[in-house]
Amino acid sequence: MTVFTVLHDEVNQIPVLRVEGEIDLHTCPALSNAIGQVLEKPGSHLILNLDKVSYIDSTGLGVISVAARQLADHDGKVYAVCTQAHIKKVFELSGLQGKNVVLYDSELSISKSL
Amino acid sequence: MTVFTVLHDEVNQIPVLRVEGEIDLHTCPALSNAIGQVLEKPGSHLILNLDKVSYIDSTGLGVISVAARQLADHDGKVYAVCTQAHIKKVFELSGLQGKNVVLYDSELSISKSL
Amino acid sequence: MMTETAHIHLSIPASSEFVVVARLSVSGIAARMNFTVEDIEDIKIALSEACTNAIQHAYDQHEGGGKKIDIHFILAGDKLEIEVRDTGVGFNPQGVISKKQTDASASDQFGLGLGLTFIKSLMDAYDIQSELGKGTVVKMVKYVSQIIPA
Amino acid sequence: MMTETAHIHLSIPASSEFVVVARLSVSGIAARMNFTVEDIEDIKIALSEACTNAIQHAYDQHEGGGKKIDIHFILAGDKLEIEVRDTGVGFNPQGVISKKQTDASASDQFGLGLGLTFIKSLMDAYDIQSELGKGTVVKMVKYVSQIIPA
Ligand SMILES: Nc1ncnc2c1ncn2[C@@H]1O[C@H](COP(=O)(O)OP(=O)(O)O)[C@@H](O)[C@H]1O
Ligand SMILES: Nc1ncnc2c1ncn2[C@@H]1O[C@H](COP(=O)(O)OP(=O)(O)O)[C@@H](O)[C@H]1O
Repeated sequence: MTVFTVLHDEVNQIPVLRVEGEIDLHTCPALSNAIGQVLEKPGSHLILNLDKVSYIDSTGLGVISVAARQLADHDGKVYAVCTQAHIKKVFELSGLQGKNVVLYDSELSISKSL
Repeated sequence: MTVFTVLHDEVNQIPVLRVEGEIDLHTCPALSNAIGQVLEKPGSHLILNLDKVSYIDSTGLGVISVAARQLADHDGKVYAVCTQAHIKKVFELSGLQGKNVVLYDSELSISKSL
Repeated sequence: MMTETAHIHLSIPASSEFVVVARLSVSGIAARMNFTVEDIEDIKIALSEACTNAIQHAYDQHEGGGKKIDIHFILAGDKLEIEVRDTGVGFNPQGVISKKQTDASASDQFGLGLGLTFIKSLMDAYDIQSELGKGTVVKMVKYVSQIIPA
Repeated sequence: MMTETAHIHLSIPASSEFVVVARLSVSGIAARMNFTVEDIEDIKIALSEACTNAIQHAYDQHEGGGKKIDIHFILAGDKLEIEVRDTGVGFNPQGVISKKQTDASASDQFGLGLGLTFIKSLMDAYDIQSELGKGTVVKMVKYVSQIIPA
């Protein structure tokens, strides 16, 4: 069990949150807070690097979906970085993917696509 | 939880067993068997690489102690490789270390010392 | 390896900090049953969802301590059965879908109404018994996949 | 974070394959209590030793199924208390040391007589209550270390 951390950065003026640990009912308030702080500043997109997230369930997707809805008001999207199959699977099952949440394999591939 | 494996090799004519996983009551019979097979062949020492062992308790030390006693009959010793503090600590607590069980930081440092 | 049925019981307080304990326990159990890494992840999520529901929905949050979640694991050959029991408010499982469709966006709690959906998709079978005022039992079953030789 | 006392209960069959489940559970519990990584390893070993003893010594191996180990975790602030209960043969804890000195080499079971020694060295306190024919309760306590500012 690793400690849960969210680090805030910025790449090409897009805010980046790098999350590490397990996202569940207990840790998602911290994720939600971190996202809330970032979204206070005007801006259109959010990069959520989940590459070091070892676990996520519906509670984490709930938080991400709320963020995506907020961003959608300004035509923004959540760009989520995740390469691990079991994390991707949860996004696929949720139906969240596609709409306002787009999955990428790396932060670099996001920069290239923008 | 990783699967428990014991791989058999030989370095400078000394048999080497590389162990991976957790050594507890459930897995120590497999370790004991592997050691038994190696000790069937005459020879004086045994290298036990425990660098990828994430857990060991008294059951594992029991197996190693039995091996050390068998080897002692032919002036042989168990050379155990372990760098992880929590594994070393168990050896220290057991009092096994020193006598016929010697701890090393790497297989290379054993080769150099012989 | 496991021929007889084995029974493991875990009881945790209905509090978010202990969902991880359920998850760790079941990962050990499932690994011992030789579930694949992927199946183990599925089972961890399904069990967490059931615990999360018990914590968020079953127990009135203002009523203080003493609320617990009882988890029973029944290991029968290649079948893992998990029962998650709470003694909370209970609900009508049949009513959930329609209710969700109307007020999904109004929720300020974490969760998309995805919890039960995840349990359903990730496990091989599931069943909910719930009684208003008495509590809820979520049963779920997963079978160790047969490895098909290439 | 944890002000009230929390109680977690785990019951496993007295069989070697489930010791890992106890270990995983306690690692989650101890991590939540903010024990250091080193302390968590100590606790895992101590709990495993108590379970191993119940499996190897408490229950006559020829008597078949139904034997279980009950583990109670009591989380009280910075204090973790673990109780490991079996309903096996029981023993005289005072007699162990002298007995061990005479027949230690005769044992063909895994173990050096180190189990109880490890529990004693790795935990902050421990106590054994045992009754012949009734069973054994091993209690052990570990405190979260106070971090001394540099
Ligand atoms: N253990 C439970 N006790 C009471 N109500 C429950 C329980 N589990 C689920 N429910 C009800 O079913 C609904 C759907 O649950 P779920 O699919 O997990 O989505 P969510 O938790 O996001 O609302 C919940 O909103 C709740 O009304
Ligand atoms: N739960 C138990 N039930 C019955 N006897 C026990 C139990 N725990 C310990 N003992 C007795 O105490 C002795 C010492 O235990 P321990 O220090 O763990 O060493 P070992 O398990 O290697 O013998 C055991 O050999 C056994 O006789």
